[in-house]
Amino acid sequence: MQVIVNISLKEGVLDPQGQAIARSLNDLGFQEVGEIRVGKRIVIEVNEPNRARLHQRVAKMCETLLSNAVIEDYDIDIPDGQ
Amino acid sequence: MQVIVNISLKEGVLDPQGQAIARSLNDLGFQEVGEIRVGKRIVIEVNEPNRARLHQRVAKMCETLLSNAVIEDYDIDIPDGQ
Amino acid sequence: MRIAILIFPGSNCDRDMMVAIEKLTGRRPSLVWHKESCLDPIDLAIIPGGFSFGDYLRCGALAARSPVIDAVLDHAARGGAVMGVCNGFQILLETRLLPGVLVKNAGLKYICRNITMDVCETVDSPFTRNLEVGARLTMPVAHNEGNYFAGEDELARLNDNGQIAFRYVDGPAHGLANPNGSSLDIAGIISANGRVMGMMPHPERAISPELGGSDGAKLLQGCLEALVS
Amino acid sequence: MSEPEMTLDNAASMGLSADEWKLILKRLERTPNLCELGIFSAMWSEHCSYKSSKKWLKTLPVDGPMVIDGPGENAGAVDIGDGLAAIFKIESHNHPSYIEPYQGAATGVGGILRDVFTMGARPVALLNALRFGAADHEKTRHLLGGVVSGIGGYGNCIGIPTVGGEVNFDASYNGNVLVNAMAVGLTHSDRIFRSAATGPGNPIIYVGAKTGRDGIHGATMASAEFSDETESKRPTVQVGDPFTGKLLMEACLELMGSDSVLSIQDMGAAGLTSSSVEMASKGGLGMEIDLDLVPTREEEMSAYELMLSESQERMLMVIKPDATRRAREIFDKWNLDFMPIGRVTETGRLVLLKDGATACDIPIKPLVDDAPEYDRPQAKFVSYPIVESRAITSDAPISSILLQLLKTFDLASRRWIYEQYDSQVMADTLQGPGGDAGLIRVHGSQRGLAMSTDCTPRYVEADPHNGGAQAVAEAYRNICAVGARPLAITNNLNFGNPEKPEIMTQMAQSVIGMGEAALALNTPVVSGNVSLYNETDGQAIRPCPVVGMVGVINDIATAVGIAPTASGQTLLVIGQDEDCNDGWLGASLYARHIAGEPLAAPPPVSLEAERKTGEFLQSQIGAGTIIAAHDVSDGGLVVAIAEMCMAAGLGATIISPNGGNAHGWAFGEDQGRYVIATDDAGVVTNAAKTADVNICLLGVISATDELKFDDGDAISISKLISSAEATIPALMNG
Ligand SMILES: Nc1ncnc2c1ncn2[C@@H]1O[C@H](COP(=O)(O)OP(=O)(O)O)[C@@H](O)[C@H]1O
Ligand SMILES: [Mg+2]
Repeated sequence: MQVIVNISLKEGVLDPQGQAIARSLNDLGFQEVGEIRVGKRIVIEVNEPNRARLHQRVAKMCETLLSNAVIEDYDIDIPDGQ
Repeated sequence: MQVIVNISLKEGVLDPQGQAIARSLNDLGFQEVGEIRVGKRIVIEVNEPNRARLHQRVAKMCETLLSNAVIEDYDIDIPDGQ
Repeated sequence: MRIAILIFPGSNCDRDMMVAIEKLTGRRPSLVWHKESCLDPIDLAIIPGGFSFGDYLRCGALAARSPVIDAVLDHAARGGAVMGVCNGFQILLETRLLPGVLVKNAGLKYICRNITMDVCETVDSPFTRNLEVGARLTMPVAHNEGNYFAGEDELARLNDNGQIAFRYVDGPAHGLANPNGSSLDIAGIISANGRVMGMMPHPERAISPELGGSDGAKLLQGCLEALVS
Repeated sequence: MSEPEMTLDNAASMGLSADEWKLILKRLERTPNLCELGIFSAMWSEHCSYKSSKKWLKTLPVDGPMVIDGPGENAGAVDIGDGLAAIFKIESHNHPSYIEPYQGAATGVGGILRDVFTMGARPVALLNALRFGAADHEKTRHLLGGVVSGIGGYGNCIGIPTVGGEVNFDASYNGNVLVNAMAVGLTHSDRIFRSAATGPGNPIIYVGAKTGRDGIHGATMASAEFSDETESKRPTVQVGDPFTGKLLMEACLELMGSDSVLSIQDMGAAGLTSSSVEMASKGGLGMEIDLDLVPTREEEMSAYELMLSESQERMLMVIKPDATRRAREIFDKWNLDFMPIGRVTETGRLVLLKDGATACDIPIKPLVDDAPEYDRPQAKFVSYPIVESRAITSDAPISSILLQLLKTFDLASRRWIYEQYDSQVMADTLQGPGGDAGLIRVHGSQRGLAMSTDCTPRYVEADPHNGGAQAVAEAYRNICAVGARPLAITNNLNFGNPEKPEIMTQMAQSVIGMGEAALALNTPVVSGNVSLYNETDGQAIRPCPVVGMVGVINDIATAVGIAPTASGQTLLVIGQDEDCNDGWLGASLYARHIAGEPLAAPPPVSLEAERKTGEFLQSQIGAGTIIAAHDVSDGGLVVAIAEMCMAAGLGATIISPNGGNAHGWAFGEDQGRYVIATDDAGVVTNAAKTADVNICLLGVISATDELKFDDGDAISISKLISSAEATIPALMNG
């Protein structure tokens, strides 16, 4: 099964990368661009047929390794029809 | 409007970071984990009410700056109901 | 010899490059701020190392879209010579003046150490003309993203056309020769017409024996002499 | 919306005691509001007020002919000749680094760099001192990896070389890592900027990044003990932005070159609070600030939040009224916020406006002058016993012990760490990490600056007084070993909870020892930092008063490294007498790894001998008789010899001592010694005799791959190298 984990900076945490990209887009003439936040999108192949258990295991991966709870949030997306 | 741009590595392009994460997860006892690919998830506030034009402008941003066509693909997601 | 060094807000090897060029030529190169949109007539444009715009998004990506780069593209289109070192190499790839990309080091870590590289046989180019093929040069690398990547076909083309200028060889006792996992051990490449060169190692940091050796001076001197003659 | 009236409970939750609360009521003659209480709590926190350490810090020697600015300014300043000043300071970021190692370490580097360029100096070098838990502790790998890449992430991007540092691993740091960062800068001695506000009516300018809700109450967090709860409380940590840091550095230095700045202060711990209060109090003036003008990146920030935010990359300045336009242009060029937010007043009060009303109106003097100062009780210290080396040693061959020691985390190669730091940017690095002191050229001259950070916590624990002195002596030796003249020090006092008498003893006694050594070695203390409450669940760290020392060398051409250059060069040890055949193993690494670390007194330090030996070495290096030098520290004589051979890729033949205790001789950590390589053994030996400095022949460098003792015991240098190089990578990649 393929699982997608989105890691994003918690609200209020400074995102210097997002700021720099937004400024650059503005400079390039994309005046309509406001705030930008950059996160990670991790696509994981997981061999676990049981969806409930799959979700639970991936959540564990997020807490142990994939995200840093001090500054990041994660969300898990298990596309249907796999 | 909020637009989400997902940038992922093209197939065939090596992803050392994804490999390293997969290895760490395996070491941590997540044996069910197979391949991992890491991409970027960019959330952009754009001031453009017209959805068609919005899509077109964001595509332009991707081509000009946000993605590098040599190794990356992008996809644009404009959540409904905004 | 008219040389311009481009400066982005996060450049941090601009002074080092200026000092090296001044030491070798006796003349101070002109320094050009990234917001300038044209260049005075020059023989060589140098894009120095650093973190041009914080290296956010992709190294060199934001810099490659700044006004001064348009001027560099014009200069290159007229056959002008361009050299990019480290972040400058990354920027040149983002402008597509050179093919391929530089991705994260295979070890996923920043690496600062002395490397040894061989001068390769290339198309005629001021950047290699005065260097002996097979000469070994030692100088530092210092980067996070120096892992050169291109498709198989592109790599074959670079190799067959003589566009690979420098290759990592002969590692130190405690590490591999290739510090970053670069395809074909590539440390630097040149354009098909020989006029644009990008390299990861820092010649400007090796211009005197007490400071990291003088192979960098040898390399730069060779280029500068080829460009005037 | 009216806010609830503040009570003792509120004060207590901000870390203030009942007495401190009472004093606030008395000084204000009313109850403070939330913002005012927050300001008092931050200013009176351990971190800002030094309330437990001040009494002891006052005992340190801070004067000397070379001192331009001692403690009190953002960083210390010393005269290095040619009209130039070296400006330096060390600072801790321990707690944030434990919570978020990458950002904690990165913002530690950013913070110390701001302290240096606030004084008008361009930073030219970075160092660090790190302590992690036991290598096999579950968190160590994550913390080490994150801290190292955070240090590199900031320093590499901003473009300042990291040229040295030190790292230890010990179980006492399992729940409390130490991350101390030091920065060194250079400027003209007549162009130093200070923080005292001047000229009532002058504009107060906010520059740099926007303010968010980052790290609110970081200063109080840094002043509180950790517990399991802290980890789940997860305070917002600051996120660093080295790119903005670079812009701010360039913009400030450019502005300072234009005769516009009257006073300037970075916003570090307790952000706008401590910067405004310090500037006003030093100038004996007041300040009026309109908080609605502060550039923010988050909505609806309260006065309390604005005053206590620790968002990074911000500065406060007082500039000449007619310089505003020029200053704004410079900050526009660097894409940074530039905002006049208030003015200097004569009232002596800090007045803050928010939403058109007065959010705070308090006298500044008590915030600083009445900050509590405690003479906390000490416990009577029972020194660890002196243990004879005979009681510790085994009869294994020296070579096998050497191999075993070089593989330990205490002695293994630090390459995995320091190769992640750009040690050469600015193109003035003569010696980066891997030698004794880092050495950089003063740009455009023949002069060099040498620098080192040092502390041996196990010595400090066994004997705080001696351990404090030893930290200075070891730093001194590292500077002398490259041929430089030690000038002055900065220090970072890392201890547990000072409310415990035994911790107070560690701090007080080690500061006394440090002061004695600084005085004897003529290296006054010009800046420093204190980090207390380094405890987790009541378990204190091993005491770690880190010394950062800076020295100067007049001609860099004379400097030496640790690597001999050719076979046939003679190895001598300076500071050791000819018939030495034993050594001090108490509290040594040998005792730790081979003998189970018995409680034992550390080797004594003779300051007089240190100075004589150090000066002798400097003069010989200056005279060109010495090819390589290395101080003898952790692991003792044979480890020092092996490190020199490994650096050179050459072997050596060593004369074994007669009788005595071979392991004591080989691995004893007796102080005040250097191993040198020379082609002029006779000249150096005679000079030593004349100078009344002990010297002893050790052997000769050989073109083999073997470190050989003349009793036949031998080991391959390449094997030592591969073993010492493997330890940290094996942990990190394993
Ligand atoms: N955390 C670190 N950062 C940078 N350099 C380091 C670090 N730890 C150790 N080093 C470098 O490794 C070398 C050996 O360190 P150490 O054994 O502590 O030296 P010494 O005993 O002379 O103080 C020194 O050059 C030191 O600068
Ligand atoms: Mg040393």
